[in-house]
Amino acid sequence: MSELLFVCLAGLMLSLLLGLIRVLRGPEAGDRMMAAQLIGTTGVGILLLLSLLFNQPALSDVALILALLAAVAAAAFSGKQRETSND
Amino acid sequence: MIITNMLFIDILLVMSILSLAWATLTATDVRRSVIFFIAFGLLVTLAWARLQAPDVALAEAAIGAGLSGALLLTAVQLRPRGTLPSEALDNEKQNRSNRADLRSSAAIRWAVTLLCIVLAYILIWALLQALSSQTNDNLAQSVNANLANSGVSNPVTAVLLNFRAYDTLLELAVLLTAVLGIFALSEERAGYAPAGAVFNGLVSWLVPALILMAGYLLWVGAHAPGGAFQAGAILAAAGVILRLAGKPDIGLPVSSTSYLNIILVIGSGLFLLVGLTMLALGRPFLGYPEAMAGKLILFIETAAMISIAATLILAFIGGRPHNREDG
Amino acid sequence: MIDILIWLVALPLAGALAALLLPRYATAIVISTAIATSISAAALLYAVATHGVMLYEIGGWPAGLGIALRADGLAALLLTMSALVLLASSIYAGAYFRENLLRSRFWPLWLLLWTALNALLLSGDLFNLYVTLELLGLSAVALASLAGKTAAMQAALRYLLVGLLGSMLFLAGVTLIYAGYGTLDMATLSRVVAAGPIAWSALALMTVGLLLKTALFPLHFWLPPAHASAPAPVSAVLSALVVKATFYLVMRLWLDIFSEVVIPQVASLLGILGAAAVLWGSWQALRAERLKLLAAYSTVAQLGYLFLFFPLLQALPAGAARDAAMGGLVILALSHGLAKSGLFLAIGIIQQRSGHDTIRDLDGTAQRLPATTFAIALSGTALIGLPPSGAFLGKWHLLSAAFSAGQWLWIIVIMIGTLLAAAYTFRVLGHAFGQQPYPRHPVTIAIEEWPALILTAFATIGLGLAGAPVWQLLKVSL
Amino acid sequence: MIDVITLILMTTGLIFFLCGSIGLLRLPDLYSRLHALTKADNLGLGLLLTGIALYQQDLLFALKLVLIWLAVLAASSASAYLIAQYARRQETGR
Amino acid sequence: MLTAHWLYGLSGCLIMALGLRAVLLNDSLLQRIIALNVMGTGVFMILITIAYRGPDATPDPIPHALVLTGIVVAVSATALALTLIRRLTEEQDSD
Repeated sequence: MSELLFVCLAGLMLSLLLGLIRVLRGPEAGDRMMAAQLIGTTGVGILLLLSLLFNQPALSDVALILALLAAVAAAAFSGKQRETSND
Repeated sequence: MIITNMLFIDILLVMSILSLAWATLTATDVRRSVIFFIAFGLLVTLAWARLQAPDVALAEAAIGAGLSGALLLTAVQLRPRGTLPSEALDNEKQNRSNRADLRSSAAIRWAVTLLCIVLAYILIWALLQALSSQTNDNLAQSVNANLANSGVSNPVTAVLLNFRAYDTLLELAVLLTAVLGIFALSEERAGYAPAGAVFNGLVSWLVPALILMAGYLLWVGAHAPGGAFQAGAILAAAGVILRLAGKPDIGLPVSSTSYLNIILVIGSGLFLLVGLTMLALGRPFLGYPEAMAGKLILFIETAAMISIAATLILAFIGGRPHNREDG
Repeated sequence: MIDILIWLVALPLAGALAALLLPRYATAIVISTAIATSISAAALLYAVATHGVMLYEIGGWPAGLGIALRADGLAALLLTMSALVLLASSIYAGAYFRENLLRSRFWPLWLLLWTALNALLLSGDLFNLYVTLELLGLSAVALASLAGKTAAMQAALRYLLVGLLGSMLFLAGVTLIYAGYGTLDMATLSRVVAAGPIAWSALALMTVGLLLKTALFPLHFWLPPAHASAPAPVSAVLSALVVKATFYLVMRLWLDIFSEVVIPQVASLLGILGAAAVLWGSWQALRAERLKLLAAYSTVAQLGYLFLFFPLLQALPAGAARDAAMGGLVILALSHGLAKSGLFLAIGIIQQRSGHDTIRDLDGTAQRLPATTFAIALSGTALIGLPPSGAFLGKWHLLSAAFSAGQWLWIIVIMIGTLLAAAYTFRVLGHAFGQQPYPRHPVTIAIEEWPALILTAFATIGLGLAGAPVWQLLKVSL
Repeated sequence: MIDVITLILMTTGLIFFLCGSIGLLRLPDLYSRLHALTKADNLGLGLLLTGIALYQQDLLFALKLVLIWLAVLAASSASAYLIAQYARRQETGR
Repeated sequence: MLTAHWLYGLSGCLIMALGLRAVLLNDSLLQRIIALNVMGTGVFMILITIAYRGPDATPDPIPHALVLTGIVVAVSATALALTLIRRLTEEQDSD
């Protein structure tokens, strides 16, 4: 059964690699950011599989954190600052 | 079987990490470099998880995905795209030769490259030597042998808050120094425009969830991966999100400098106080009595978490908060 | 008694926190902390002299598992010198920062810097040293940028980058040590370290990192702008203590922990770089148009002298001659620390009174600020190395070590460096005593003039007399 | 039986993931990529997590997985929206 | 010595060296800060690698603790550096 986990892990790594190509190629900053987002989602899956494989429950906490914080980078990326700070 | 399978995954992971590192370092556009760096952080988190370092993976996920990404992204947003704060800034008289020109000259580039090859070579040379010799496990064993007396059962927490607690105390002082330096330099950056409905909807449940998560990590740190740093970074991420959503209230008493200072100082202050109390009780500095160690560590960690979170939020804000009551 | 080691770190840290929490009483808190820490430093010096090396295992954990603080004669001497400089500069800074707001920002960072210095000098653990290096670097950068001018911030940023790069290289070395020897405790390491790739690579990485922070030629490029644009008390501490702290670590590594591993040719390389620093730094100091820049370049040169000792100590066999050279090195370092901090404080006064520090326009300073001019003269005595200053003793032993090791090259360098130092000192004094009518109102010595005077007096007279005790203390070593 | 279901769930999830990534590479413009990616990935992750839950058969762990999935769902839709908004702002030059 | 030691140890060394090159050669201050962080990650990777003892053995906790400390220190330094850069940029703009 652990073979299945390995196959999934390898598949997710491949998916991550494809996402990586988009991160590197762009062309727009938005494309890169979105692909980075994909890496995060794939990373969540990979972490959960690793957590089963190594019998390391804490890795699911890492996955949870990645999931919770997934939007922060996108928000910071697209956030617009006010013109002045005193309004 | 397991080994060969893992090898395949290891190779893919390492190659992705290296290619992202290369891309981060050679990108011609700073914003691109920052996005690469964020992706790099994600992959490195996976590497830490794979190398059985869940504590570090937690911290990297919390700080990398939440804080340093946001910090760097807002730093590039300073100016219109393309232009970047460059070395053109420093053109003082002693440096008559233009440093940017200096750097782009082929000879210098080759010399630096050569230097870096030498660095890589000596690192690898020594590391291979070290790894191929008998692993020296004395210290890890002595951590394990003393773990029962440390008050916690997670060895990393035991090292951070008991065996090497002094490092952690000084590290809190480093955080404090950084935030005081930031305060001395600047007032806070301009805030963000209020978020739209979609982001607001996310924020309304994400922030409580992050606070719960921080509490969980703080508590679980005694016996499983987690602890004050991870929890503090998560709390800080909650503050960052509130800030990004354009909320006026980011969970810090920004209207009162003295309350703010108390929050910044509480981590290192209580840590130091506990250490000195031990001294007054005739024990060594930071030498907790065995029966109390667990409680004291949780106490110190709670205070440290608050200071760490406040420091990181203020670092993101980028300076002393305005007194909001004055307008 | 042994608790004194921990108090030396805890007191300034507690003071920093208190000064932050109670800004209204910050000045009083800082001055009393400064006095208490200085008394502790003196007590440490006394304790080391009477009881020998002191060891404190934090948390009661054995060194290795836990972190140990250690103090020997060298550490105690440097710590006491730091305390003296910092105490004097604290008193000075109270008058220097007139604006309350600026002062309340300054004090906590100031004490954090002191914490870092003491923690660094006492630390017995390699990774702990990395943390103290970062604490020292960040607090120094924050203080250096406090003036808020563009030039100061530019210099501070470069200072920060260099400092971070230096600590990163240091950390890489520490990592290799842990990989190879499984320990971070310096005393344990010095027992088990053996010549080979691990030790050499680690030593090389840590040394380069530290040299970057110590600003040894040609890695000195960041120092003059950073030291010249910081507020005067900060410049004093940066030039006198902060670079000296990293130099102390180089000494520890080369002459103590790794002394069996060091390759003599590389020690000669350090000497050659030191010689280049002496010549280049002195020449630039002579050419400098501003007093602060002169003082900063003179620091580059003076650090060079300290590195001249490395090949000599390497060549001399253990014995009286080597001990004497070692004593010369330490006394030269102490003397420079006191003299240079005094010089920067004095320059600060001139800058505040006349609004500039351009050397050409110093005419009449001697009449208006006689005490400060006298302090500059005293400081110059120590920088040149005239008797009875401590630097004279130091240079004397440097010369005799060079004679007995038969390394003639250094003697020429020392001669030229001394002549150049004399030239730049007299250039300043010449302008300061330039023709200018005497002021009508009577000249008094202001409170902020005393610290510089006391520091430079210590450098010239105090250390000149302290030769024998210094040698005695240095025998107490790890 | 459960093994078979797990197998099917995980592999289907994996296929969705790969489809999403291929879509990310092949689709012509940012908006269609955003669309494809968020749909495929969230579905893929959902299936994968269900498979993992069945594999582990631990209620608390399964709850955590649900939480993770919900978080990813919310975050990815929000960030897709934010990125699209940003891209539109860039295009309109604001 | 495990295969993972080879792979990750060498990558750590390479990342550190590449980072150093970028710190020294890059023109943009911000990118040099990022490069310093990348360099730090390289060192951390070496530390985590030497802590690794194989899939079934407990790793050495000390390097993990050191890396945690290192990460927090790196973030503090980065934050200070970014504030300095921002202030300088503002000054440059107002000129």
